[in-house]
Amino acid sequence: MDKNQIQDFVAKRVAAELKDGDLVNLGIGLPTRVANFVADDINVTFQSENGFVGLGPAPDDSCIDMRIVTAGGTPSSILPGGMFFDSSTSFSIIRGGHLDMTVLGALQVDEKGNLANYMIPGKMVPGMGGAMDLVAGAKQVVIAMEHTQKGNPKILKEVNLPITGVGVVDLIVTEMGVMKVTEEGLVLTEINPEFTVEQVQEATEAKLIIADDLKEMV
Amino acid sequence: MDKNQIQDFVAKRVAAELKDGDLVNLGIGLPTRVANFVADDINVTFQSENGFVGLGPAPDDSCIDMRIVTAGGTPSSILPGGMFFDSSTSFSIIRGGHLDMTVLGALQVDEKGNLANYMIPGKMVPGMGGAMDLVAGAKQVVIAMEHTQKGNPKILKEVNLPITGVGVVDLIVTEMGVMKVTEEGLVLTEINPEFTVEQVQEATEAKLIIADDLKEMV
Amino acid sequence: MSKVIEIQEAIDKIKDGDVIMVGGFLACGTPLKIIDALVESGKKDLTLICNDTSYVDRGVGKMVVAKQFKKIIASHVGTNRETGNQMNSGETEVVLVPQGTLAEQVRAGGSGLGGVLTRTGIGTLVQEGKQMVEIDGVEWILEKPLRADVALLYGTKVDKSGNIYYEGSTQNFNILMAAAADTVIVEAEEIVEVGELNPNIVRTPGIFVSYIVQGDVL
Amino acid sequence: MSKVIEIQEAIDKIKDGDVIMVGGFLACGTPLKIIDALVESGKKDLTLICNDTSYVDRGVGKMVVAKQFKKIIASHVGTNRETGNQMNSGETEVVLVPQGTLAEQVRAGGSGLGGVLTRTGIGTLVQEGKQMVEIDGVEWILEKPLRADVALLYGTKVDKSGNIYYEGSTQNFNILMAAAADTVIVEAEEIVEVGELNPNIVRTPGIFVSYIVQGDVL
Repeated sequence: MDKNQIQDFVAKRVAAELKDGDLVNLGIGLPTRVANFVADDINVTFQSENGFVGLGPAPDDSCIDMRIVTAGGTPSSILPGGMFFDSSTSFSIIRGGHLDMTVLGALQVDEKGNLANYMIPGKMVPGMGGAMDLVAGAKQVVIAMEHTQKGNPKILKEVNLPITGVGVVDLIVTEMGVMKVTEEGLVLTEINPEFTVEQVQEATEAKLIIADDLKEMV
Repeated sequence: MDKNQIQDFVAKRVAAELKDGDLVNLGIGLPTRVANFVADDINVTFQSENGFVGLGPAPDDSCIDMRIVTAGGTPSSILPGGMFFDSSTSFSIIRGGHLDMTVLGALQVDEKGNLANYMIPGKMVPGMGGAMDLVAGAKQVVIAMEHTQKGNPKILKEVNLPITGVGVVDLIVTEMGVMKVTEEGLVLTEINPEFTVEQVQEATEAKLIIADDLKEMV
Repeated sequence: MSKVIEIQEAIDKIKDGDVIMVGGFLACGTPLKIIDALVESGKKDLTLICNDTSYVDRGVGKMVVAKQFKKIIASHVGTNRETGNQMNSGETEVVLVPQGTLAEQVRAGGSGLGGVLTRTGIGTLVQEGKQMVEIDGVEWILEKPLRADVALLYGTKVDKSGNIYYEGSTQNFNILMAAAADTVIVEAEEIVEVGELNPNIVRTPGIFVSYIVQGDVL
Repeated sequence: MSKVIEIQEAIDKIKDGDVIMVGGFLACGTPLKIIDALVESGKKDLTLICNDTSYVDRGVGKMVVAKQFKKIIASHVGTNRETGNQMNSGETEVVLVPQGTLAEQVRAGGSGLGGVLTRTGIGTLVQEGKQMVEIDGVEWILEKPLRADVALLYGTKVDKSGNIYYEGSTQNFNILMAAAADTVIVEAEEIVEVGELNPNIVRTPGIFVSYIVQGDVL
């Protein structure tokens, strides 16, 4: 799979976690693609932390409204039944436990569910934006990312970059498999048949617990 | 003066305190009448704590909108330039120091500027409504009331009913005079020429300091 | 997917002993039809969170007369003598809260905030028994968040997904309570199709609303 | 009484060393014309409070490039490499704040609240050096209110008394900042007469707004 295929593969698997009626916030990058794979028979609403629910697809060039953008700053649209609000309302929704799920990328994530995704000291300092509120408030936190970064594991025993949230991650989805954060550690519940369990473990610093009923990731 | 004349007399004097551009909240009862005496050459905006700025006069019976009421629950109107908001915005305005003045009634007020106006234990328990926020947040707190209650002083050395606010009152206006709350105590700055200083003092439990330049209240 | 239900279904969502929040300010912005049906239903031992207890013959005031509440949290009860009677006799527990504090407590309950830090009520009965927080040498009262089992709201125009547009001074507590209850039922003056409301003027997002009931036109 | 002024008059209200709040999210809902004039003006040693530092060639991002800030308080600076450079070199102090916390801090600053109690950032760098408050056994971070000398806001339609109506995702921080600064200047896409805006759809009350500048249409 090329990078594009990997991202779609991961996004599609994350989309399978969605349930009818869910309210979801997607981070920028890979997580944004999840919206493309929502099942036809369910109704999912996307929240955009810059100020609306009912995030629609990117508009055609001919009907761009500079007043309607995504949290990534790109032109967007609002679906029927959506509405606009201010930043305090937006984060009342996020912090107040009204989001069923947030899907975010990660620089590092560890077996205790700790997440690091907002800075590499002295190097990359984008800032946390809404991520710290999202992981603090969403009912379910799903990490959607490529399994490794330039061959180096991103799923660690313990994150060493500045933390975005302590013990907040529920599920990790990568092109290699699906991992659940549990009291006992990371449980590999699904595996991409292109890989062996050994290969996944090799690409993962944290020790994986293999689910008894390990399934194929499709 | 009959009761009605007294109330208008007091309200008119309070209105003379208003300045161009002021944002003001008027309590129910006597204070509400202040709106009737605003000078023609100034622009004063009235806030209604139930959810709008731009409080207008009571509408004719023919154009009552049950969706627009005063904080006293009576039909109202909104002036051009007004707007409606929710209770949190309303009290952000009040508590946040955006009100230039609030005019309230009192059960008791004392020489330290303490105010009691929301309950008589075991007897009358209306509740504080917005009054505690108003006295905590408004830049200027003016008490507009009849000087005595059934002949008994309401302006005391020390209030003995449950307090609405500690040291919050700036000015007291009654049909007998105008009293300013200062570090030294209550200063009578204006007197209704129908009364003597002795009569005002007799109707007041707190010791009045008579201003050097005591003026006639008109 | 329409959230519209019959009024009896709405009543069935409320159980004896529930904590209910009811929007409105002296019955303006109160879901009057639902409240009337609730009186009819005879539900009991309820806790009420509402700005006030209205009048004996209108809105939640009727429920006070019918003795359906074991506890009432409100900012003002003076327009309903029955509340005062039940309070003085000890029959009903009445907690009086400054209006701005009540608004913020409900907002905090819906926004994932730990509490409200206010100067309103300092030095009064309101402060008694409360945790105080000193910030840079200034004391603030900590007021805790409020939540409810069921919120009963009013809306002027409501689309079938629950988005609410308000007219006049009806927003008051409705907007805040929408986020602070497990089940949220809105009584609509007018129910419209999804997409009919301008997303720039909706004030309560449909994601907060569980059910919609057709109300009467005011 | 119109609050409309020329853009140069608006710039004259801002002094070197001022704390400024600027509305917008990645420049959507930012008063772009005022910011461009501010770059032109060469004002310096400013402190910026804004959701983000936009892009090098748009909105406040241009001011970062022009090195007009000695301190920046924002939730995200990753879209403007110049902010990161100045942060890493120590040239500009950059304080990264979770977006929801930033929104609440500004809201608290305008609402007379003592601070914000949030779980966002617990166990992260954000918590460092902050006062913690324990409530019923749970620890909360106390985040202090933010205020500014001048707030620079955007509005879609603004009446001459300063009432603001917003379209699209432009509300973001504009609504919150309007209450939290001593001087508030709004750049309007369209300026209308007082009375032309429906009072039910105005989101920022004109009472918060000091001056209005005519902006460009987006």
